[in-house]
Amino acid sequence: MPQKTMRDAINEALHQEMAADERVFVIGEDVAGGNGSDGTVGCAGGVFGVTAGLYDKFGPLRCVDTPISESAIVGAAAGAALSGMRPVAEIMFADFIGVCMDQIFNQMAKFRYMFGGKSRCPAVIRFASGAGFSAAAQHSQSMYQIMTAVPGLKVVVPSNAYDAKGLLLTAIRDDDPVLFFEPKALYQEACEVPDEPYTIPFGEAAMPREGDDVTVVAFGQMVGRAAAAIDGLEDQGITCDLIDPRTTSPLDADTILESVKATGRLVVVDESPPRCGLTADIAAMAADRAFHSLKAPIKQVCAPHTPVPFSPELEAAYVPSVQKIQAAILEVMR
Amino acid sequence: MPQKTMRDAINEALHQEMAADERVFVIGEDVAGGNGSDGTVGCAGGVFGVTAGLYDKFGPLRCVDTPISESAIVGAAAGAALSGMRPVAEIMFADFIGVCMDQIFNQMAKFRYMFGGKSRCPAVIRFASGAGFSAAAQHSQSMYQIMTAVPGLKVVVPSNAYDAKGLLLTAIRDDDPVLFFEPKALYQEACEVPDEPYTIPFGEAAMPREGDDVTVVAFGQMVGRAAAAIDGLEDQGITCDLIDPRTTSPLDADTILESVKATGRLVVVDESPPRCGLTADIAAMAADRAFHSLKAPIKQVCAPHTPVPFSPELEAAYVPSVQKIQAAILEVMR
Amino acid sequence: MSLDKTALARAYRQMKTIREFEERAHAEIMNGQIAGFTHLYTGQEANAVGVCEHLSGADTIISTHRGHGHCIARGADVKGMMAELWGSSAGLCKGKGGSMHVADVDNGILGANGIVAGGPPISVGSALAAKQKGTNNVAVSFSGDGSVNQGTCFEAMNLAVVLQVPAIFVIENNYYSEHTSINYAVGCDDLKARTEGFGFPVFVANGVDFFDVHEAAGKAIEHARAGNGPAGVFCEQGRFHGHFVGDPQGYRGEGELDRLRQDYDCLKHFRERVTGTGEMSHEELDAIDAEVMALIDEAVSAARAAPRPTAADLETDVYINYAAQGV
Amino acid sequence: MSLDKTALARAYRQMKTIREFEERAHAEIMNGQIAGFTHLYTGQEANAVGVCEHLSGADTIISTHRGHGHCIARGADVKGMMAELWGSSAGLCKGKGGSMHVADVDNGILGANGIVAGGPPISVGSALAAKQKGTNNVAVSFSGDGSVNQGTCFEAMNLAVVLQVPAIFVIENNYYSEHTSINYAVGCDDLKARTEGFGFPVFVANGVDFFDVHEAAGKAIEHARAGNGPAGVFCEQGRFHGHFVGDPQGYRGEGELDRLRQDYDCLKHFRERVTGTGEMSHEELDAIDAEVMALIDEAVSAARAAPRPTAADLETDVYINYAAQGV
Ligand SMILES: Cc1ncc(C[n+]2csc(CCOP(=O)(O)OP(=O)(O)O)c2C)c(N)n1
Ligand SMILES: Cc1ncc(C[n+]2csc(CCOP(=O)(O)OP(=O)(O)O)c2C)c(N)n1
Ligand SMILES: [Mg+2]
Ligand SMILES: [Mg+2]
Repeated sequence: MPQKTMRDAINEALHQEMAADERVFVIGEDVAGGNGSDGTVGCAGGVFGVTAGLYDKFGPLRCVDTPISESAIVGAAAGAALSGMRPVAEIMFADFIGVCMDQIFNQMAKFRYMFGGKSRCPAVIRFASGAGFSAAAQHSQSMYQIMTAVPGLKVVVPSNAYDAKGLLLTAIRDDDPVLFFEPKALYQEACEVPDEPYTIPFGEAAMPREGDDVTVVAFGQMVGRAAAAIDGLEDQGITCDLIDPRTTSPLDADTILESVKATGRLVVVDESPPRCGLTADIAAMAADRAFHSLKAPIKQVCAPHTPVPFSPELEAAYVPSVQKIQAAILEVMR
Repeated sequence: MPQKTMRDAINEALHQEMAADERVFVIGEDVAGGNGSDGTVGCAGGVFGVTAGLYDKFGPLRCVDTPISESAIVGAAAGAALSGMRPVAEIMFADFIGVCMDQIFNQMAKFRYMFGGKSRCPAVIRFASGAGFSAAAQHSQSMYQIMTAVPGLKVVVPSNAYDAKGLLLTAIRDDDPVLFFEPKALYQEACEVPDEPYTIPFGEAAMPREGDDVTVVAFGQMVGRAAAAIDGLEDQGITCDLIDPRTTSPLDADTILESVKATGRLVVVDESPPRCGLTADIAAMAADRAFHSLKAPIKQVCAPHTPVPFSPELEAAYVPSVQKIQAAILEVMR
Repeated sequence: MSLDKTALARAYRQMKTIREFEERAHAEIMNGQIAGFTHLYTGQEANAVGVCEHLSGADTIISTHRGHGHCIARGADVKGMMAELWGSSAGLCKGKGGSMHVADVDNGILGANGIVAGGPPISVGSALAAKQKGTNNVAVSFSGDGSVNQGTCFEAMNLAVVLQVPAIFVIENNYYSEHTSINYAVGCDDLKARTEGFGFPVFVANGVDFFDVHEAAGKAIEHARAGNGPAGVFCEQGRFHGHFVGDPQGYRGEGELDRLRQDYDCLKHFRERVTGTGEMSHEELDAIDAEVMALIDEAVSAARAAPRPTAADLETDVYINYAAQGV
Repeated sequence: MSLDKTALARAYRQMKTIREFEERAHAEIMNGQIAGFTHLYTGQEANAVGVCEHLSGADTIISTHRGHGHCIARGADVKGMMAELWGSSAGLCKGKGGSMHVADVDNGILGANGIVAGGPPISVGSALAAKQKGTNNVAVSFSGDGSVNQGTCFEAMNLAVVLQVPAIFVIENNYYSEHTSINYAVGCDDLKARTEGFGFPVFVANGVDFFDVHEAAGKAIEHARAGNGPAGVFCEQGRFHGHFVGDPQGYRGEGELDRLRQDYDCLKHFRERVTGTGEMSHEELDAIDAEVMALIDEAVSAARAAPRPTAADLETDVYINYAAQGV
């Protein structure tokens, strides 16, 4: 099977679904690029190149460049979705959610409920999320933990190129609003990705490692680090289940709880700060629903309660490292 | 001591601190009211009347009406605070945080860190929060759980008039940005409130009930219900610690953990939906740091994963009731 | 644009329906029958109807917190609306939305909206969909004189121009946002010019005069339908009630409310006009009045008797499809 | 406004410092010495300096993602800035902010800002503080041609008019927002008129000409200082680099970049002008150039040698005062 980066896998999914369904279009800042200039229209394909080629293939009505107006972008996606289209909006950095939060959490998330179940808003919003580029406090946040809190949204966090393609196709075909967070540190990471379209259902976790001693749940960028941490402990005779929920909402609670019931130990890893985040969310669930199986305190490995720092050294200290994950696993094994 | 409603207690705190410190001013939509009209300027004092009388007393430069421009309001507060003032902005309903989120979470929350500790932003933002008025999905959310996740912010949720006054005075005098959530269902609730100014430190929980069997942690509007729930179980011989953290950030972890270590049982109550909320946050902390004392699963009593419904019956089913809190306490006692 | 008798009768009926719906809602709120925050449209009926009489099929509107009038004008079921205000499960939104979220998406009503200026960006998306599909539908957003100061409203206007989509921005100046006058909240002296600065024509109408609104809206909608991009409509007309039911209205000048009801009533104006020209008789109008009153009575009786939602309804309608494991 | 020789020399030094700071940063980024996303101001120096030469004391500026020029022009310590780009703990922000968050609040620099149009609302607050305190200080926000389409920018402009505060909105049209031309992203044909529609005067300047910018900015700032409310400055001048370092710039027309560097260089323009009038000699200017180069060299050497932050620095500076129990 061909190796593809996460960037290319997502790009391929967009190409395929836009070809298959003419209701699908992309909209955002520089998703084409070059509009109004003396140069080449379509030159950008998004600042991360994820929408490259869509303008040339599908033209300006389906690869829609916009001014820097995130509320209008999300609103336009919401309105087009209510009117029968299947927009895929790009909000570039997840941190920019702050300038369009209302349209996401008060509007698209709530339409169906407020309207008594009589509407559908099949919009996808894509974001590049997370740390790893020394992009500092306003360009490095993950944000999916905050959006998971919002009823009415589905929230996707792929950890590899294969999942990214399959989950994005599911997202576009889903009739509910979906927020799709792409860990930007993984854009260049490649794995085997089939050429043909395929879907991965929401609410079904992946389990890239299986073991007996500890259940490790990790999200997005942290899945690879957790895997490395687990692999590095093998020669100490410690084996772990590694669970990648893939979608944080809906959440595959069953897989997590089943594993915790088997291992009796839980470590949850995310790159967000600790308060009211996903590590707490999963830990709290287990402390209720798997309580009687627990053999050790539940450990959360996450960022500190600080903004993301700029300096490479500080950023490295900020994002949970393989070592920190291992330390937590060892701690619950004591 | 005189009885005052939470509305009046907050109003009194504003009057007193504006009189004591000329850097303090209020800004927001209709905090005065009547500007530009043929009627009475100062007629409103905020849609909930919390800023009543400030315009008459302090004039237009210190009771500043604005257009409906929440980002500009928060930004103006942030900028004035950076420039030496002590603004208290009002964003009316907490739900409106979506249209000014960036200014709160990317700007004021992060200044100090991004600027290497070389700035201070002593701004307070007040919000009316929570359910209870059949105000439906966009006027009933609590939002403090989401903001607690943001490093750089302090987050206050008073549960009674006395605390509201003391915590607001602390908030205004604090040199960091503070979000102050006023459960609107409690505006008319009265208790004894001294006339003179006083402060209540951040990060120190109150414990309105003390007992042996279960630790109950509850926030804002839920504190009263939790107290009622606890009182109603007394004749079954069950006694509980009831902890009201008062500030969710900073959080008085010690008081909670100490209590859990003593009781071995924890029930956490909030009116927000379950995912990535405060109930999970507290539960997860205990599942780590008080694990070895736990005798029963940790129970979260919260709203369902839905928007807030309009219909009075549905809203009543949405917000945790005394009965639901009691059921959770009884469950952990089984 | 001259209107035939059927059109006149329909327009009048719509305005009268809004009026009586609102006045009855007011009474029932004062009686404690309706919960929540309710913002009444009384006095502004000609705006909604003057615009919506141009719409049909897949044309959409999106409304505001003061949404009853727009929804009725666009054809929402009056009984379903009344039941919604009552919080009944027979309501248009099963009682989950209430006054601020009345909607009927399949019939072109993208909802009232509790967030000031929440609607315009969404409306631009609906207009974009029309352009993408190649229909000649338009998307209308209603905004108040206060909502035009919200950033989302400006963004929507600029985006509509950039994309050249058939979005109609109807700005209803009823002189106040809550308790604050437009004289204060809109900093510039000429809101029409500020709006036109974004790059589309704005047609001004006297909001007390249905015919004037109808004509201005007609021009704006024609402009957009013809593929010339967005357009605006600017109507001036005060509301007869407070911002919400219960507002003490200290911002009103002396006699202001009486004057409004006396001299600026679009229903009176309509009646005078059509009876003056002989296009309709008082009897014909009275007959419509009676039918409307009966409809509203019926709607209220039905809402009172309608089924109530139960806790079982609480967790439905959040998602269309739930993954196996749920949340 | 005629400038004496000291003022001319200072202005030239500031512009040259920005130029060399940026060109050196560019080189060091290409060498892998500086991490993160960096947006260079090269080519636009006359804008920042033309405005900031009017500021002093408690006057404030707030900047953008392309902030180095504004910060230097307002007097930020160049070595501290370079160390900040390097992520050193000796940096102006202890390495916690980096290029996009250079700030020096105590000296009137409310920060570069990574959020497009994050600055204008904050600037209005700073202007409000000036008015409340009764000083005659002004607050300047810089915005790009792209950022003026963000809702927060419009809100800030209207609020400044409503409150009649001394806020100066400097709009720098460098023709692009990222990869998109202003011809596309600003829907209307006349951005100046759209801006003036908000209710304040906008003074237009040729951004290649320091003297023109200085004059326009002077008028705007005078207007605001005199208590007449906000004002705008509109400068046009292209940037010489890509949007960020690494941008392939497919949106450029043929020869566009060469033309910019050739014919639209504000430093060349300044030199020609002041040597032409005889106000300064080439030698004098060359001497400044040499001093600036030395300063930048020194700043780079110092940044290279400066101490690095450690994990111990990670959790400080989040709050000013931490409650006993911490978070
Ligand atoms: C974002 C937001 N801010 C504030 C409010 C509170 N609010 C509701 S209606 C209103 C005034 C709206 O004025 P206008 O747009 O003129 O509409 P009108 O009420 O006059 O119909 C305000 C401030 C809100 N609902 N949403
Ligand atoms: C809210 C927000 N949206 C998008 C971006 C990404 N972004 C950074 S700079 C930029 C273009 C800004 O253009 P302009 O305002 O003209 O400034 P210039 O880069 O030309 O100086 C964009 C879209 C951002 N940082 N913040
Ligand atoms: Mg109004
Ligand atoms: Mg630009």
